[in-house]
Amino acid sequence: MRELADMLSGRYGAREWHDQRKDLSSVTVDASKLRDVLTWLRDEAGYAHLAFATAVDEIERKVFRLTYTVHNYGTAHGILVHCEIDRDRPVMESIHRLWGQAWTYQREMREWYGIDFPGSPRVDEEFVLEGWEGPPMMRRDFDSLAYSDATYAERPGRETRDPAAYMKEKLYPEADA
Amino acid sequence: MSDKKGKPVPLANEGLPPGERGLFCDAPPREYAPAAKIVEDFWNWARSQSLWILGFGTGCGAIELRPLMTSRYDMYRFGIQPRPTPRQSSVFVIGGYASVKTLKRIVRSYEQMMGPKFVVALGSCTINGGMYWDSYNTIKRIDQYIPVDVYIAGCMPRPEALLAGFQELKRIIRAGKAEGQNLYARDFERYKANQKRVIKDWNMPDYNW
Amino acid sequence: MSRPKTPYVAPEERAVPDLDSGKYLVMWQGPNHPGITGNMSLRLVIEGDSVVDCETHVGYLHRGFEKLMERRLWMQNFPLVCRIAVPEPDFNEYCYAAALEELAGIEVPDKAVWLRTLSLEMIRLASFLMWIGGQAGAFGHGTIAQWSVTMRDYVLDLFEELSGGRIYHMYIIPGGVRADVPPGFLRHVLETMTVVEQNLKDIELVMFHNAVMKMRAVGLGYIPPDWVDRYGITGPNARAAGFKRDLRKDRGYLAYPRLSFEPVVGAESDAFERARLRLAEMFQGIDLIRQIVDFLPSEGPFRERLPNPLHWKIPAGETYVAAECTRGEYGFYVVSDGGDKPRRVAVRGPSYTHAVSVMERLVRGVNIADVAGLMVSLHTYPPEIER
Amino acid sequence: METGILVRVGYALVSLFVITNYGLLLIGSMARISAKVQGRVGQPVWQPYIDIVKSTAKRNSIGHGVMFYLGPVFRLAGGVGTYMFIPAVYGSVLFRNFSDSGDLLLVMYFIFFGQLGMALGASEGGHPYSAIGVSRGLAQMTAFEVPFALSVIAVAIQYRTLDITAIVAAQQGGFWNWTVATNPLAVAAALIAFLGMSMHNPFSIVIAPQEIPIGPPTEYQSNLLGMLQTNRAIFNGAKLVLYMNLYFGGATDVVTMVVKTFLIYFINVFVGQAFPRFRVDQSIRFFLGVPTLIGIASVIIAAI
Repeated sequence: MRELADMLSGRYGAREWHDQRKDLSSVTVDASKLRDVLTWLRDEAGYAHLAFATAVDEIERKVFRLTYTVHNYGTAHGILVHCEIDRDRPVMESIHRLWGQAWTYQREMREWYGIDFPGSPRVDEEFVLEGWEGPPMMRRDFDSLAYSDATYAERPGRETRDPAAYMKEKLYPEADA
Repeated sequence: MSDKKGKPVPLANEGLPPGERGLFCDAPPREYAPAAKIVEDFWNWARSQSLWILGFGTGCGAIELRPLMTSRYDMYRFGIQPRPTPRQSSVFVIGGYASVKTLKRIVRSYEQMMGPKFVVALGSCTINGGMYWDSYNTIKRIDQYIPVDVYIAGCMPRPEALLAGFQELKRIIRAGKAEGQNLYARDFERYKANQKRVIKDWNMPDYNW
Repeated sequence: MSRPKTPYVAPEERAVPDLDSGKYLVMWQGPNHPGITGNMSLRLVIEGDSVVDCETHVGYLHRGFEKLMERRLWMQNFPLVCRIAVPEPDFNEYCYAAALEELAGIEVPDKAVWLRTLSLEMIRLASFLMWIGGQAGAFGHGTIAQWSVTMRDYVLDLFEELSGGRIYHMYIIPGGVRADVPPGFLRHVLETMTVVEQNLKDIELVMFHNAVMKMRAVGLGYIPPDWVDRYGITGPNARAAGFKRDLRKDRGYLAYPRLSFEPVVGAESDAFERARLRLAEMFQGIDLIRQIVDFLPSEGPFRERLPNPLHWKIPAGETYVAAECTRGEYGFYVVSDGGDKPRRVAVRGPSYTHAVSVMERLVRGVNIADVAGLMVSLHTYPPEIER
Repeated sequence: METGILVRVGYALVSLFVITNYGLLLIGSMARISAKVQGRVGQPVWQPYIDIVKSTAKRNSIGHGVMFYLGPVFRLAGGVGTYMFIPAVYGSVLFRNFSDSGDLLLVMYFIFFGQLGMALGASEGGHPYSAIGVSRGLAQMTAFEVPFALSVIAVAIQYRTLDITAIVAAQQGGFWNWTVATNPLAVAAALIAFLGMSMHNPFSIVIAPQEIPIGPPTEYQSNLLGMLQTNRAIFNGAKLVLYMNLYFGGATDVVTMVVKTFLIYFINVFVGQAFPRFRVDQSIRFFLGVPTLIGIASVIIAAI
C-alpha cells in the first residue's frame, strides 16, 4: 500500500493517507484533481469498482467533504477518496462518464445537499422527494423535527421524553432525592 | 412529472384543457344513502365476504401480505384476494408509513376505487408516525388524508394480526359502520385541504376519478 | 438451447424518442403494479410491444433514515437500521454493528461471531426463497411463489425462536448478539433445513426444467461482462457474468474464512443463469447453515459488555463496512465526530446500481411482458435505494 | 318440434340458469383444486356468487362512453348466444336449447363475437393496459383459431354434417364411437386450442397480472364487472358443453354432462398450475406450429 500512497501524493498531491483496516484506506485530494485521481485509480491501479459516493456536511468548517469509495477486487482493498468543496458554492466535477452508475449518486447529492454537478444526466430532476420546498434536507442546519412538527398533523397523546432523564426517573427515583 | 417545471396546473377541474376534461369526473363526490335495511344487510354481508385488496404495497407492511396470500396463512379462505386495479378492489391496505410522494398516489388510487371502499392501515407509523415521528418525509396520521376503518398496530403486524384485523373489518362492514366513502364525500373540503397542505406540488385535478 | 443476446446499447447513447410523433406510448409501470418489486415506478416508452426508453422513479419509500440517524444516539439507531431493507434486515444490523465496533475498538466474542454468521445465512436463505417466488411469479407461475414463501415462513419461525421477531430481528447488536440460542433451537434449524431442501428440489424440478420458463428467461437481460465494473454490479448478478467475486471470500469477515465453500460462478449472464445461480446459492446456504450448527461453540459469552448506551461516545473516525448480502455488496459508511450521535451514516445498497442505472439500460429492446421478469431477475429492492 | 315457442323460451331460460350455476360452481371448485396444488385450503366453492353480488352491490360506477357499457353486453351476448345454440344434453327437451336452429359455424361465430365486442368496449376505457390486452387477446385468438378450425373441419368431414345434434347422434353407442377414439388427432388439436381459449397458463397473456394488470377489464367495475363475471361462468359452461358434444360423445343426462365437462376443464387446471406464461409472440408461434400440423393431419385422416 505504501507505494500506492507515495504514487498518489507524488502525482496528484494526495495527503492524509490513513490505513483504517488492512483492506481499507482513506486519502484526501484536491477537488480539482479528483477526477484525474479516480481515472488513474480505475485505469492504472485496478480500483475499477465504484462502491458509492456520498457527502458529509462539515458545517463547522463550512465545507462539504465528498467521499468516493473505490475497490480493487484483485487485492481486495478499498480506498475512500475524499475531497472538500466550499459549502457556500457547492459545485463539483461530474464523474458520470467514468462509471455508469455515478450519475445517481450525483443526483442524490444534488437533491440532498444541494451540490451541483454540471453535465450529469438528470441531475436537476427530483430524486426521492417530490414537491420539496425546503432547503436540501441532509444539510446539518435543516431541522427534521421542526419541519415535521410544522408540516404534518400529529395525533394527540404522544409524548417524547429524554431517554436518560426518563430512565433515571423510572428506574432510579431515589437517585434524585 | 412533465408539467412540474411548466406553468402551474390549475387545481379545479374547470381549468383543465378541453382535451383532458373528458378524462376526469367534473363533480365532487356525493354521499350515497344505504338501501332498505334488509337489502343493505345482505349486501353488506356480501361485501364483507368478498374483500378485494388493492395490490399496492405502499410501505414495508406489504411484505407481510405475501405470507398472508400464500399457503401458510391463506387469506383466500376468508374471501380476501388481491386485485391489481383500483377500479375493482374494495380494500386499500396502507402498508405502513406513507411518504409524501406515496401519499399522492394513495389519494389518487383511493379516489379511483368504487364505493363502498374500506381502508386498513398497518403499523404504528400510520397511527402516529411511529418510528418515523421526526422524519421530514413521512406523514404521521393517515386518517387526516383518507378515512380509515381499521388500524392494525405493530411494527410490523404479524399475519395473524392482519387476519384478526380483517375479521374486525368484516364485523364493522356487517354492522353497516364502514361508511368511509360517505365520510370522505361529506368532509371532502377538509380532506382536500389537508392533502394540499402536505403535497406541495399539487399537479393533479381535484376530482380525479 | 441457443441463447440469443439482447442487443448491446452503449450506455451513453440514450436516444430520446420523439414522443410527439405518435409512434410511441408512454406507460407507467408502478408504483401500483403487481409486476414491480417493492414500491417504485418505471416510466416506459414503448413502441409496439418493445420498450424504447425507460426512466426509473424512486423515492416512494423515502423515510430519511440517514437524517434520522444523525438525530439519534448510537444505540438508538440500532432499531432503526434494520428497517432499511425489509426482506433481510440482518445485513443492516451486522454492517452497522461492525462499523461501530471497529470505530470503538470492541472485540466480539467467538460465539457471537458464529451466531452472527448463522443469522446472516438464515436471512440470506429466507430472502432468496422470497425472491424465487417473485421470479416465478413475474413469469406467471404462481404455484412456486406459494410454495417458497411458505418455506421462507418456516425460516422466519426460526428467527422468531432465536430473537423474538419475525421480520425485524434486532439480533446483532454492537458488541455481540442480543441473546443466546434457546434450547432445542439447533435441532429445529436442522429439521427446517431438511424440509426446505426437499422443497427446493421440487422447485428446481418444476421451475428449472420447465420448457416455458426456459423460453421466457433464457437470453433475457444479458449483462455483458464489461458492464460489471462499469456499472458497479455486484453479487449474483456479477457472478452470473463470470466474475468470482464474493465478499464473504474476499473480505473474509465473521466466521466465513473458517467455513468451507466456493462462490458459485456462472457464465451466461442472463435471467435464467442468474436464477440458476441463486438456486445453487440457496443449496450452498443450507450447507453453510449445517456447517455453522456443527461448529457453533456451546459455551462462552455471546456479548461484550458495552458502556452505558445513553452516554456512549465513539471516538472520531470513519469507516466503511461491507457485507455480501443476497443482492450484492451491502455497505455502511459511518462517520463519527467523537460525539454521542453519528455525524453521518450512509448506506450503500446493491439495488442502487442494479435497479436504476443497470435496469434503465437493460430494459431497452425488451418486450413489455418481460419487464417484470427482468426486474426481479436483477433482485432489486427499492427501500435501500431511497432509504 | 311440437312445443310452442314460449315453452321453448322458458326451457331455454331454465337451461341457462342451470349452466350459470354450474359454471360458477365449476370456477369455484377449480380455484379450490388449484389451491390444493399450491398447498392451500383455498376459497369457498361459492365465492364466485358472493363476488358477483358484491360487484353488483357497489354504489357508484364510472363510465367512459357508450361503447364502454356495450362491451360487457356484447360479451354476455356472446356467452349466452354460444350456449343457446348447443344442445346441452342429447335427447333432452329441457336442455335442447335452440340447437335445431343453428349449426356449428354459428356457434363458432358466437365464441368470437364476445371477444370482439369486449375489444371495442375495453379500448373505450382509455387505459393503455386495456388496449395492450385487447391487441394481445385478438392476436392470440387468431392463432388458436387455426388448430380449432382445422379440428372442426375434420369433425365436419368425418360426420358429413355441421349440425351439432347430428354430430352427437353419430357418436352414441359407446366409447369407440366418440371422436376422441375415431379421430384422436382432431381432439388433440382442439384441446390445445381449448387451453388458449380458456386463458389459463401458459396462455394467460391477456390478463397477465404481472405484466399488464389486468388487461381488457382494467377499467371495468361494479355491475359491469359483475356482468363479466357472470359471462365467464356461462361462457365456460358453453365451451365445455360444445367440446363435450364434438369430441366426447355428448351426454344423455345431466350427471354425465357434469362429469365430462368437469374432466375437460380439469385439463386446464392441470396444465395451468405447472407452467409459467408464454410471451405473446411465443404463444402465437406455438399455436401456428405443432397444433396446426396436428390439425392438418386430422383433416387429412378424416378426408381419406
